[in-house]
Amino acid sequence: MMTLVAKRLLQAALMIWSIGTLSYVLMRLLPGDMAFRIAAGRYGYDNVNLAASEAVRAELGLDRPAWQQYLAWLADLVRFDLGDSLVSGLPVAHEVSHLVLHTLQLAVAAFACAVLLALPVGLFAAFRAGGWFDRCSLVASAFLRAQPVFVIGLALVLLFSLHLKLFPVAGFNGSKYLVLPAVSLALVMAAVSSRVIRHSAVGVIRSAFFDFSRVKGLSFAQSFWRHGVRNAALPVVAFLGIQFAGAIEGIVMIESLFSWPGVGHGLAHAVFNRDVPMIQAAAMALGLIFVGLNLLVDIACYLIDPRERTEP
Amino acid sequence: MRSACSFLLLFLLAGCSPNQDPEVLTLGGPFEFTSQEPSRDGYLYTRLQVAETLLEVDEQGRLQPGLAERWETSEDGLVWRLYLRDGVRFHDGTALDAQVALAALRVARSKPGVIRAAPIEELRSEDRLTLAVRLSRPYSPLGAVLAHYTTAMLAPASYRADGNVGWMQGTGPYRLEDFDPPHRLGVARFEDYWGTPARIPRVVYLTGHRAESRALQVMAGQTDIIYTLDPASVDLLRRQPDVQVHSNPIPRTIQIKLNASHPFLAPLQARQALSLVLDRTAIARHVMRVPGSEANQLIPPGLAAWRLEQLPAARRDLPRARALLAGLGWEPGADGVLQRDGQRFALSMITYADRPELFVVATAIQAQMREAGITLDVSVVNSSGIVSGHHDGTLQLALVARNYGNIADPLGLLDADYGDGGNGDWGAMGWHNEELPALLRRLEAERDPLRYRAGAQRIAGLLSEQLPVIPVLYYTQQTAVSSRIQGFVFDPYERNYHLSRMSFQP
Amino acid sequence: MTRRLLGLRRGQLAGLVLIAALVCFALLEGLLHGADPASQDLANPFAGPSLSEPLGTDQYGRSMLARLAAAVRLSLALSLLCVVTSATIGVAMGVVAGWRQGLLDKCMSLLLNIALALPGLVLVLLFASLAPGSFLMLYVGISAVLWVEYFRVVRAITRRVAASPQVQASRMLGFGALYCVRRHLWPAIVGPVLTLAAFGASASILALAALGFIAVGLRPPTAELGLMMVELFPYYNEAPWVLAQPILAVFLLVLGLNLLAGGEE
Amino acid sequence: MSVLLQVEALSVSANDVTLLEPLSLSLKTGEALTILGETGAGKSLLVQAIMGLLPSPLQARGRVLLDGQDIGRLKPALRARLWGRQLAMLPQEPWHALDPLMPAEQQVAEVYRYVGGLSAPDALERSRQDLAGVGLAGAAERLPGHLSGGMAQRLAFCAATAGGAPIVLADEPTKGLDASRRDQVAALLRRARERGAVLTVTHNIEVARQLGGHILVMRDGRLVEQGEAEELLARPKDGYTRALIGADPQHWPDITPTDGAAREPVLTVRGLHKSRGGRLLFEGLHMTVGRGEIIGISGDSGCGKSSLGDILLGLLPADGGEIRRAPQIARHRYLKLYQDPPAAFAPGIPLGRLFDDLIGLHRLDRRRLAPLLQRLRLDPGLLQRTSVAVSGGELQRLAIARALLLEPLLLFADEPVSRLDPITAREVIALLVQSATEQDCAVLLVSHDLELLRKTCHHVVSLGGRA
Repeated sequence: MMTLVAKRLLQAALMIWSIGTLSYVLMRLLPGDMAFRIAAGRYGYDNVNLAASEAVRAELGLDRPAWQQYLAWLADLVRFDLGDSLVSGLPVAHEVSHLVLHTLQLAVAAFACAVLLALPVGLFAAFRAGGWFDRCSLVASAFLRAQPVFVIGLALVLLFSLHLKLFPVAGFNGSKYLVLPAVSLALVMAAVSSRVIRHSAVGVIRSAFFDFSRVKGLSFAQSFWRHGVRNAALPVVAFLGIQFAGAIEGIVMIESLFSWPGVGHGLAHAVFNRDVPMIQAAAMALGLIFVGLNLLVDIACYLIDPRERTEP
Repeated sequence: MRSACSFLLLFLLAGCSPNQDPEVLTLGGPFEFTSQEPSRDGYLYTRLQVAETLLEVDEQGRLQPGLAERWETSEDGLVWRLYLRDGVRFHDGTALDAQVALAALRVARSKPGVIRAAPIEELRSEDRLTLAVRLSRPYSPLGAVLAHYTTAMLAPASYRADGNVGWMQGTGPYRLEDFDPPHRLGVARFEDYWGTPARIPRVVYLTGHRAESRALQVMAGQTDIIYTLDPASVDLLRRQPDVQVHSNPIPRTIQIKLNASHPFLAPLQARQALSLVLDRTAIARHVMRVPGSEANQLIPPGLAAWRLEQLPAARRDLPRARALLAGLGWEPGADGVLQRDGQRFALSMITYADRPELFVVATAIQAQMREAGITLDVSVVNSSGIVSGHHDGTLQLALVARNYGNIADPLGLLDADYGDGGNGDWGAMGWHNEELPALLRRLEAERDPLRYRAGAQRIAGLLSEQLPVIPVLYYTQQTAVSSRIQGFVFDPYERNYHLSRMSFQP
Repeated sequence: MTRRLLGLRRGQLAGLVLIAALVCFALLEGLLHGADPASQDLANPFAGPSLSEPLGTDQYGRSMLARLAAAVRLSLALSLLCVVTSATIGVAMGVVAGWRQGLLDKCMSLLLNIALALPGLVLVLLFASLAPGSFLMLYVGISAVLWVEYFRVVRAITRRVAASPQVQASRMLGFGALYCVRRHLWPAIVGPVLTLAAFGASASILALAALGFIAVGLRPPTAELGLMMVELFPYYNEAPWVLAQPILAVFLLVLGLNLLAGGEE
Repeated sequence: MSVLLQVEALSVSANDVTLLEPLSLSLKTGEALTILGETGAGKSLLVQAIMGLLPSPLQARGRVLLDGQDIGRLKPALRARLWGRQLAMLPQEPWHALDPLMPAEQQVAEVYRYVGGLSAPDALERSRQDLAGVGLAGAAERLPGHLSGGMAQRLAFCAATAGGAPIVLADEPTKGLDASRRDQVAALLRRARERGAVLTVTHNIEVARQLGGHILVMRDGRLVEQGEAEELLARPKDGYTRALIGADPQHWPDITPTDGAAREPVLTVRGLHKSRGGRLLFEGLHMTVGRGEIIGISGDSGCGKSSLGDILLGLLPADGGEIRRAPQIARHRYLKLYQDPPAAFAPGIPLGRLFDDLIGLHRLDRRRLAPLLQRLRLDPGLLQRTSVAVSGGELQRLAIARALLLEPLLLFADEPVSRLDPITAREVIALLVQSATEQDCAVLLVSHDLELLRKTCHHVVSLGGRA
């Protein structure tokens, strides 16, 4: 158990270091003078002059050699000092922590929605493997998977916001605003995971131990409940780790489409605005969320699978 | 499957509440806000009528009483006296008096903002409600400065110890209720407002980054008013039965900032040729979808003193443009691109993301320039990229939108754009002209309207002859308003949304 | 499922036909039609389909046929480049890491761990922000995401094959490492790698469109499918058929590649 | 004695191809019925048809009467009600048939609980008693993955019979088990016979002998011969039955090659020891292998037979001791035969090309191949095929041919016939021993079957402390 946590912590540290390094490179690659850009972020671009940028240069030590600056940059990272946004001039750590909450809210809603959608669809398809429902769900899944996430989001907006006027188009002002982004994400997640659930469940139902359980005298329901669920859950939960990558990619799109004030949107916006400290912080936040989710998956697998625990 | 269906149904029903709350007016716009600092995001708070300024500006750009009910200037123009309205209360109950106003102005002076450019020598209170501003030299734009959002009046309790705003306590008909940066701001009616109280109890402002989503928001009835529509959405919204689109010209111009010291652009003929290549009519009609917004000079209509009325409309004239360029030695090469001494007429044009239409216009300009044999590489940068490009000299062309009504008097802005030997961050670059800065300096002290006008005309003439910046289009602010809103007014200076005058259709 | 052509299942065959048709469309347009996808005719926006413009025109009066074909060419070219690059790197590293194990394997796995800590699109976004609007950076970014899968899969297969009796037997019979790679390893990895390649191609097409959609991908006036969707979306009411074209193109490309990849996993 | 189960003219076919020809049998209380035959004889189909577990394209015809009721006509749901209660089935591969995530005792207890209707604590109690009864008391809380094959089979037996069914069907219950564990399972089946009746499917003569009762010999879906166990095993009438009985190592003639002159050693081992996973596999091992000598290595599964081979061949480091080979002999003249023949060949590549590769690599004389194949009774046409398209026996002989091409000094044969049917196994072992001896190649023959080693080897080394 502790090794799982330690492994993921190491991964998170590596990820932060690599993003930090990349951002440092990014900062130096941007056209123009770094001191000037930071001054523009702090005082607004109407109020930038040579004096202001020289003050920034002296304060931040931008005249030191590159490697010293790099080390200082990393040292700031360790202290979670991610710098000030080049656009708003505010500390990005504060801004991102605000965004993270919204992203988690959206992610949890989407995930719950996806589970509620994928689980019954996947299981029903598995129980009637090869039947019409199975085939329909396959086609639906293939259809959904062949779309970029935002097309699904747009379609939902057109249908539910513009024609039925049930849900708001975009923005964030209450739970109603959560529905369409969460459902769009959930549809994409469910498109894949319902098939994974189906395959995993079919695999279990066709397994020798499931047959043997029936032969022992247990009913299908008893067998599925006692032997099917746990065994089928393992690959599904393990797959969640992969699914989360897709989900976070989806979050970037969906947040952007629905103007949802989350990290993904913040990242896309920051990339668009060339706001390097913000890019760095948002990417790290997404990376940390991702690593955190993977840790949860690891722990879930660990709890589901007693073999992991008894192995030396 | 059945459970999935019922779940979906549940979800749908949960969302089935009416989209439009009868108590709340929802606004949408592209502006992101990050603070309550007047120096940074003050425009939003004056627009939402949380904060007010000492003076106001009417639609013609004339100064009007604000929190100061009248004002006067001494004979020599060096002392301004402002007489505050009595009985004005801040949202926290504090009364507005000269001391409080003074304190607010001092804080404003300590931060970046237009007030810093004013040659203020001393601020003092003469009695409870009288405020005096002493200048080192006459400065006519001071009135406009005192109407600018950065000098909005806030109660002393608004400021934290470090002088930054903690929670804004203004004097407006709405008080700040929710502050959820950068996307959501809620204000509620202030019952003790000194003027006519607002009718709609609450207003929510939502930031919407995607222009197309903003348009959809108003169509879906989610939002009541959407500011700054993208051109593509305008036609769509015009066809909606329960939405009205208001098109209001605003004193803002889309212009091409250029580096006049660049070898390709240094000769006046080259700049004239570029201007002649532009098909402003087509862009106005098909891209911006506002016919008649072609710009033949920089200062937009509405600022009458600065307009050259005799100037003919700008028309595309490709043959003349080619002839001018040929005169400079540019000849079309094999691929149609002009060449001179082995150099291709290739330039980069940057623009920035804050205004969605800029990029669209840039795309059209790119295609039009290509027809004349000029290739443009268009890229989008952060808006600070324009300024930094100006300073480090890398900028070649930039498509920018310039607000000449920022402080109601364009003088300050022109000074920022052309005051530095003819150059400025957002204005001319690499252009050398000493006459224009001198004229500007003179006008700042000018109090005679006729002479002021003559100077303004001379400046407009200079800009139009020398073309240090090429005007493209005048802005028209497109606002979509839901039909349930009554009493919508638009302020061309975008200082105030006049929400307190609006009401819902019964 | 039993009938096969070229060793492909029915679904894969359908995917192949779809992709082949799109490639033909994209290439033939370049040869036969050949209009400039960036040339505007502002007086002629959203012209309906005609003989000269079978797919109509967009908001700037640009030829949709030319733009669509250019966009499909771009998507296909990018995905092909990304897949070839990432597969080459991923397979080579996977084989080396899986075969030699030890320190080299540890170092590569470290790299893998870093790459795995970031969702792919975030990595691509980071690269895209290095040089906005640059095709090269998108290519590097997407390849940097895709190699991971090849590496993981190939490394796992290589470890399995390297430890298998068949390789042990060949080594004992005196065969060298190269022979083992050729006879034992390559046949084992070529199938999974091709499947990954098809998925990778569809992933890169989606990524390209996604970046276009959030306006950090290629810049206009490049005809790119995601960008076209964003640009045309405001006109969804005015010219739905024009908006439908890039959406359909992405759909067919991705569907074709997913089908070609075959199977569901 | 009442008839518990009556099968009348039961046949199984797939798409009009008959896989099991009509067969009738009856099972009375206290009776054991054993169906003997090799892979593909249709034995498992018979068991599946009785249970109602045939996979979808297969169809059964005929009648299966249980207490006079034709259960073949029951709806699947009703038929499933008989499982565990009337009919119990022992799985072929117990490891796969046990839930990998559930502790052993739970897998038995759930039957008492859900089939027997006991409360959870009572069910667990009964389950523990059962497990203790088969010597699994110490393993009650272990997961199946931590059980040996024999333990897993005993656990499966407890689970299968906990429902109280009088009839137990066992499908190859001793597959992959070594002699001692095989006998334990046979004992369990004899116990089940006392409570009802047992129908066992096996290819192992010894199991059939131990179970006694009635024997049916089947081949290619047909009944070849039947009779009482003692009579039939002692005096088989049909040639196939005779071959089958003769394939049991007990009945093999001694085929150990006659001893020649004094042999020069090809491999000398002194004081070898090795442990794995904290467990000592062997220590102080001394062994000298001379040219052309056949040495048997016996021991139960997991005793380190394969590890020994890998150490001797230099594929695995030893923990200590000394291994000396004949001087100046190429590395590739010490070779290995694998337990699972297909695992030793590159799949998907024609065998002929693999042989060509080998001949090319060592610049061998191509003309030696044909006589070698002939010696091993292999059709040269097999070389056109890939390894998956060749039977296990043929492939193992091809593996022998591949090894012998290199004129090896030592061949380590790791359970070379344990995956093969008995008749084939006998043939392969005989050919291996003969052809190796002809080339003066020493063979280290690993097997769990001591009888087999006694019949083939000059002497036998036992690992794991048992002889």
